[in-house]
Amino acid sequence: MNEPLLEISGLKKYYPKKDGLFQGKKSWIKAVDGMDLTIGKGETLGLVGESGCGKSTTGRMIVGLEDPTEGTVSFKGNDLSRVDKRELGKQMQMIFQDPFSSLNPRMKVSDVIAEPLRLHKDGSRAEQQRRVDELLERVGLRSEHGRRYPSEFSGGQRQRIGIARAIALSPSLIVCDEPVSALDVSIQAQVLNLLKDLQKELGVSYLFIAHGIQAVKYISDRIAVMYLGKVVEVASKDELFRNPKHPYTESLLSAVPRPDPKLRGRDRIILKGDLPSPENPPSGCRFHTRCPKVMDVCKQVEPSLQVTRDGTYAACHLVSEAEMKQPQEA
Amino acid sequence: MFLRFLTKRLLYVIPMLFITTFIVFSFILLIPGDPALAILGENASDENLAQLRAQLGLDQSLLVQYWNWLTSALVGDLGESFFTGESVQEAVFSRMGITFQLVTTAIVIAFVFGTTLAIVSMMKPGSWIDEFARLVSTMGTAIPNFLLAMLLLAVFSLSLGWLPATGFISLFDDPIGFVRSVLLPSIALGAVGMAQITRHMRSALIEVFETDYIRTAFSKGLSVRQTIFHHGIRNAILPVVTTVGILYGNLMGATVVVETIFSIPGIGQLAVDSIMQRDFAMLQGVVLVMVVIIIVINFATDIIYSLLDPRIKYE
Amino acid sequence: SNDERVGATSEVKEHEKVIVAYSTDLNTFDPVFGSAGSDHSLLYPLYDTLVSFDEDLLPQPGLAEEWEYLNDTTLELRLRDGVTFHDGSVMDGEAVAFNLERATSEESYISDLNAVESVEVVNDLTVRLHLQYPDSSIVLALADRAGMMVSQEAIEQNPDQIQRAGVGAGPYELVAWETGEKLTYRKFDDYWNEGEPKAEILEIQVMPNQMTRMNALQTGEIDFATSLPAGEITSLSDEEKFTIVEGSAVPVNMLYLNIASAPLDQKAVRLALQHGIDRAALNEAIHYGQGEGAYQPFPSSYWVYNDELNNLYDPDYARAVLEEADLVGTVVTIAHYPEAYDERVIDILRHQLAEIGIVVNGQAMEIQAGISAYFDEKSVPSFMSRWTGRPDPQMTMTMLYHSTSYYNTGSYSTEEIESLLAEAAGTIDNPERRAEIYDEINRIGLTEEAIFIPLTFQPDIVAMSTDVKGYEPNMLGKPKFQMLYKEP
Amino acid sequence: MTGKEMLRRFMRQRAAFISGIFVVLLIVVALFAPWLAPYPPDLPNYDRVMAGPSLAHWLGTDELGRDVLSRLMYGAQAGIQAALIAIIIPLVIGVPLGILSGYLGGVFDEVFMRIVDGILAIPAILLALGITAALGVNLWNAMIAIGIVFTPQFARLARSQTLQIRSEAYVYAAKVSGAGAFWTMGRHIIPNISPPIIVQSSFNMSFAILVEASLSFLGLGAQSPQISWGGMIQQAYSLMYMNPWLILAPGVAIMLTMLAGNIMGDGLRVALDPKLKKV
Amino acid sequence: MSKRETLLEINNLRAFAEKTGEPRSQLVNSVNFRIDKGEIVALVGESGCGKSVTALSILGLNAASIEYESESEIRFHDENLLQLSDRKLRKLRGNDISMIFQDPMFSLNPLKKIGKQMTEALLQHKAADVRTARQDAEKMIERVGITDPKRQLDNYPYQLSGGMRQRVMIAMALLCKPELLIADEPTTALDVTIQAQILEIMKDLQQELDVSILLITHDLGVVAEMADRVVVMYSGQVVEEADVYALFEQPLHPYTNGLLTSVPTLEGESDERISAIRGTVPSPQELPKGCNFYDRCTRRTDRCKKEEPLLTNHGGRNVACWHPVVEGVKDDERTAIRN
Ligand SMILES: Nc1ncnc2c1ncn2[C@@H]1O[C@H](COP(=O)(O)OP(=O)(O)OP(=O)(O)O)[C@@H](O)[C@H]1O
Ligand SMILES: Nc1ncnc2c1ncn2[C@@H]1O[C@H](COP(=O)(O)OP(=O)(O)OP(=O)(O)O)[C@@H](O)[C@H]1O
Ligand SMILES: [Mg+2]
Ligand SMILES: [Mg+2]
Repeated sequence: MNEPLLEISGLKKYYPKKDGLFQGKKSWIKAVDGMDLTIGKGETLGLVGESGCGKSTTGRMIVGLEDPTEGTVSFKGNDLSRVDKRELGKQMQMIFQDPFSSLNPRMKVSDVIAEPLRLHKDGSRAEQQRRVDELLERVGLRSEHGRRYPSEFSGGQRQRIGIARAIALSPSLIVCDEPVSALDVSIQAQVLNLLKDLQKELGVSYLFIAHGIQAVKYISDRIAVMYLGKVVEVASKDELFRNPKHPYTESLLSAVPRPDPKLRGRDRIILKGDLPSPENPPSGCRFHTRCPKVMDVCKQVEPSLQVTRDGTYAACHLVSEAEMKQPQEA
Repeated sequence: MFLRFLTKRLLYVIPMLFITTFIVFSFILLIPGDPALAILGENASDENLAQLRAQLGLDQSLLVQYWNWLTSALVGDLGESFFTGESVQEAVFSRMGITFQLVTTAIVIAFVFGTTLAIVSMMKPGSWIDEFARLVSTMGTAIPNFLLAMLLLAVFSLSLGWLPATGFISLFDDPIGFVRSVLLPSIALGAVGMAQITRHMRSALIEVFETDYIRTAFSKGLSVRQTIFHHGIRNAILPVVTTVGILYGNLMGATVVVETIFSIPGIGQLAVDSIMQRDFAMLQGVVLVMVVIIIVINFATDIIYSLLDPRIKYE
Repeated sequence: SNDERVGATSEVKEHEKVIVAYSTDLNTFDPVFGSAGSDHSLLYPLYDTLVSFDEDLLPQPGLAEEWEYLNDTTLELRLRDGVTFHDGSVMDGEAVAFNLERATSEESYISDLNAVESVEVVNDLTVRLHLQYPDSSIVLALADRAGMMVSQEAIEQNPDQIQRAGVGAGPYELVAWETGEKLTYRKFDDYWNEGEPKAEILEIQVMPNQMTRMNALQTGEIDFATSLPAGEITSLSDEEKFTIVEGSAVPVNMLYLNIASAPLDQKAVRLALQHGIDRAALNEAIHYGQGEGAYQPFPSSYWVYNDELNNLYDPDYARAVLEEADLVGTVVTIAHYPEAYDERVIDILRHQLAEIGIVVNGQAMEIQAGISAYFDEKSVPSFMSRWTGRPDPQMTMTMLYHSTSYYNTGSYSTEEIESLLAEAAGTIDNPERRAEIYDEINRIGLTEEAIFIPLTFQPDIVAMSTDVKGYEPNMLGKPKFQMLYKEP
Repeated sequence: MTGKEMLRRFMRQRAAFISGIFVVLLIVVALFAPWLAPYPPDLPNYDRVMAGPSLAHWLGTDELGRDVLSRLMYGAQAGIQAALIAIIIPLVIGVPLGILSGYLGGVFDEVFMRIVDGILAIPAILLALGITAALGVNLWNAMIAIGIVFTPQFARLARSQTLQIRSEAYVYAAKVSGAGAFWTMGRHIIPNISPPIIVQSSFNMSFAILVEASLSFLGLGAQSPQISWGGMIQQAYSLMYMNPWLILAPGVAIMLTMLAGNIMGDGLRVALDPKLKKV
Repeated sequence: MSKRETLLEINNLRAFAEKTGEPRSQLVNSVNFRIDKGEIVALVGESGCGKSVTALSILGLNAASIEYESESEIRFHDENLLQLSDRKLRKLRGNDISMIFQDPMFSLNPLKKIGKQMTEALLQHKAADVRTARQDAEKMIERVGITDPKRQLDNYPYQLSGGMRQRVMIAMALLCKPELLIADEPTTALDVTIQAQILEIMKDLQQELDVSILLITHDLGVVAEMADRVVVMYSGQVVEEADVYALFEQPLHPYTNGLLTSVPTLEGESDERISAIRGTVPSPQELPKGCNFYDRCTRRTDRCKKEEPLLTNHGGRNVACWHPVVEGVKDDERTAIRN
């Protein structure tokens, strides 16, 4: 990995549970509960995990839509809590999951795309218009599409518009929050290819959030696996798929249905039970309630994220036993 | 759990009562016309006026007046009418009793007919009754209650002589007389409500019928009727409960007109009279009691809602 | 409690109960407080007055069987024997003196007895009123609030109680007062006048809206309705179920003028108003001819009516006066009540006065707002309202013309008028002379000064179901419901 | 969605379209009443009092012999102007406050909503009655009163809509690009909360006419020489025995207008709702 | 493969919706396939291609605005379900054929206890009394892996997680031991780990109860894990039908082929570009004259533009294409399956 662009350390986000006037103690939804991550320049970091484990919250904190309860996000070495939020837009952008609610239905497509340019007074009106046309073409639409309204486009096209908006200011990081989950398979591939092409061209980094593991694998360089507000494993994608260290990663991969009937008989790990609530996560290792390899220690002691011999990180007592090596990355 | 929910809701009501009564108090002072002068008439000399104003507490500042009113109101004393000297709480409560019976009857009529109409129209889409339900729900909101009141009065009292044209008999004194006296005014009052309820119930039913759980019910082999009764009504009635809560407030206001036409000595008439007469003590009491009733009704709808919908937990 | 007593009244047979619909409620049963002219009809059943009056508003014996002026300033009353109040206490000289002193006290709202200096109890049945100055209206003033006798015992026990439940010596006792709704009276068994009243129960329902009164009568919910709308009533007159009685009474619809304020400080404008309004046409349009146009504050059947003052309408003159003063186009703002009737009048006035060059600007105000604005704040120059009338014409004349009167908002009068008023006050025993003096005052006050603008006398229309008997209209326009009864 | 598109969707609903035409006609009649009305509306004619419909007077004459049709036309003028006032006040006062309250949240929102709830607990007609009494009796004041009464309703609607729009992804997108409160409110929130507010306005305009009629009926609305339908009903009611038909013309006018307003509101709701049309 | 008894046969199903003032939209246009006894048939295709309309038409649950062409036929036990009276259909629903829906969040009535909802079908069809019905329900939800069934039956849906609700739905659908279970995207809304649980349960129960399943999905992974046979739909039409092994081995229709290649695999080299299908699905209001896939197809010719390819037998499999990925059968040898 080359030099880090974004570094997250000890990031937490607790949401207060909406509650009455005189509750003895306030309860919290621990959406994100101590995250450490880095994203390198021009790199794509995939972030996977089950629904509600805090992926979107992490993404929102990175782009400044949400203030962390604790911890820091630093971008190019600057602590974001000290940076002017307005300026951040030039550096970081976001692509959203729902292609329907992410475009203002009452704005023309060209206005949607030009919005970041206008906000930052980037160029004259005419220059902005030219840039919009360019962007439209870049994402595979035609410049006359700019005169239409979002409702006239299909989901895939809308997602392209969202992408055009995100790259308008040539940011160095784009947080993609499940950009293809709502799309049909055939369209997913188009969008993924587009994202990949853009990265090659612009050198932009992605934080690619998804729960569809195939797509993550396709687009990412490294992948972080989250469980209940915490990262349990970070590894390069090849390593992750070849040799998952954390039992959760292992079961996650094994649960993915494979489009090949010949693989039917393979051994699969089927997890029992549901994801516990982020309101009161289990003690010790959060995964211990569902872990097929659970040990006594898991119920009491929370494992920390440790680097393993092959350079990947995992938070599991089994790994610590095997590796006995301290993490270097914060 | 439930107790805490109750106390929480009640605590929410308190600031609202303060605000509302204070708003009313401030408004009242904006109303031109001096009650002291109105009472004294030609006998108004400066000394008399000053004396009467002091007696009525009108010579003090708004805040002091409000404070005085509030402290007595808190111990259940709403003062006395400027004009007749009768106790405000007695007057207001007896009038409220009448209006409450009237409005409740109107609501019951509106609710029973409105929901029935909606349900029947849902069971037989496209039938004449469905068309009728549609007609009712659009026409009903368009006919002003006083016009309807005049029409009903002209037909059923004056021409046919079936029902009395004026007055009110309490349910507790004479149930049959009550029905006779309350029928026309409550229909005049409730027509809008019936239209609204039909409309809301109908669209709620339609909406509910598009949900997966209704499809699930059908897929189990339930008939339309069974589906409506076992799955549709309870879900569709939830928004209607809210409508009923709002209706109570609206109808309470509408009595202002309908009571005048039918000469029913209810709170609406009292409200108009006390505004016209500048009987501020009475007006304040009237508004307070109306607001309290409306808040209590809203409170009750909340509770009914939470009883109907298990998802609302009292937390 | 009230409820029990109300309950008891329901056992009374149908024909022993008379139900009346009346337009307003009262504020208090204490006659010395309260000021509304509409209260009397609700007070009469409870309180007999010292003096009564006949249908022509001439004094008749009441609780005082006879009276006599011992001199210009001493009036002696001889009381009826054997009269008791509802609470059993005796109605005697002491009681009369107590009541009259109370009526003239500081706190009392009554001003009719201002002339009274002291009250002397000669014996149980004789009382003397000593006056500061002669006042020809005193006798009939005793037919008004001032003459309503309240039980001294009751007042002394609890003066506040009287406000809500009066105790008098009248034919009826109060059973219940449901404010704004109805008043229930029951026959007083020890009433001095044997055989009266004839009905057991008198119930007066408050129905402010004239249409409601019509409706209730039509459906038989009430037996008797007052102040019904002219015109509308014709639709009931065909039916045999109803008796309709039309009378004329002293209350007069008029424009009060604040002569101290512009533009009414211009005599030309006032005269133009006075002569520019065709009362006959007005009466025709709003009363369908059933009332009477007013060019003076007295209706034609009243004993002080002046035959000569019967038509001031002269549009040419009105216009000429305005033109001469260069006031054509003057805007006159008239406050009025926000009621259909009043608006109709204003509409007609607007048209009539437009002809002569006056622009009418109607300004609707609810009753209390209008009274405040005109009489107290004096923020509107003119007010269309009704003079409710008084038993004695002297009271009316003084209140409308005297510069110190509350009703003369601009405090404007002439010396001549005021000296004539004083002379009339002193003319105790000569009604013809009094009438002449009033003629003169009206001539000056209306045709030369235009101190106020009388408009119309509304017809006093009541209707009752045919089995109701005993109704006698009076010119005061305040019916005495105690005389009503039903034939079994 | 373009304006043209909305118009097309509106016109496709037949009832709404007819209602729309009715309202437009009403506005035309109101605007051109001085030219269209066959008689001056307040010209009395004592020779033709309460006459039935005839060629000269299509809808007959009233108790002072005035032409009912002409009065109806002028009444439309008052009705439309007045309904506008009753809507403009909440649009100018209530909506911005509601948007701010929803957007800013926090203490301001709490306090503001408590006040709004407090006012909403007072029955609308009663409040209007009180305000009219305070301002003085005439049509404009009645309408201002109605406008004030509507204000908290609109504030509440604007607030709840703002809360909804505030958490739409496109607002987040703008925020990510550095949009401030002004930008967000101006470009995203206001355009998107407008449709429900337009719909509500349509309903409230017809409701305003009803409230005005109620106030006039109680004597607190239009006063001569102002002509309003409510005022005409008030006059006609006092002549119900002599000529019950006088109530009919203004009564039917009010009913039709309210009906049109309501149906139009429904039509607008369908036409302006982007959710009802995907792709 | 032994020939099994046919349970359900859909012949030439054509459904359309018409709204006044709007062009008629052809939602489903020539759908043909069958389901054998004890078989899992997967119906795949992109969103909006008509999978749900097809499925709902089996039970007559489509919206009233949707109509069928007269020649359409759904045969079940020698009866055309499309012609069946409402009463007879009701007897079938939940008893012989039951259905579960995509979103377990919304498929259960939020205001009714689980137990009540579960026993409804039993009480409706099996003349059971409430107690035995409840016992049956308890047994069944225990079978789908819910612990403490007694308590769960007294819970409201909101008290259950998504996975639990879908289990309840499955238990509910199987309670009357139907012959056919229609599962419309039963796992799409669930997380992978939960999806794996649910699919496993479905498979176990299917074997145990010998029920046929029509499994609707757009996830080819799920198809490969579950199905015996696959029916591929595109824009209202069945474009290919084949045994699951054969289909994944060698898809014949260019669309099926595109679908398979546009999913990045977990095996294999990860840096290769995925080959996406270009363009988008045509809208049901403006279908082209010839092949619906024409615009997006890499193998298209003029013929495809003019003539609509029908579903034809192609070496033992059915495909609707003029130029299948594997050629070798001459045109005249094709036999039209149905038209
Ligand atoms: N604004 C909020 N207020 C309260 N709780 C929130 C808020 N946003 C998220 N949460 C909670 O925080 C937890 C994590 O949410 P988040 O959206 O980050 O999950 P996610 O991993 O993105 O899930 P998904 O895959 O469903 O998008 C969830 O339990 C969610 O309910
Ligand atoms: N009641 C209806 N009226 C009109 N069109 C409808 C109706 N129901 C569905 N459609 C349309 O029919 C087409 C097929 O819908 P269907 O629900 O069968 O798709 P699907 O394949 O199940 O898609 P998904 O994967 O999104 O569930 C879609 O274009 C849809 O918009
Ligand atoms: Mg998320
Ligand atoms: Mg579907």
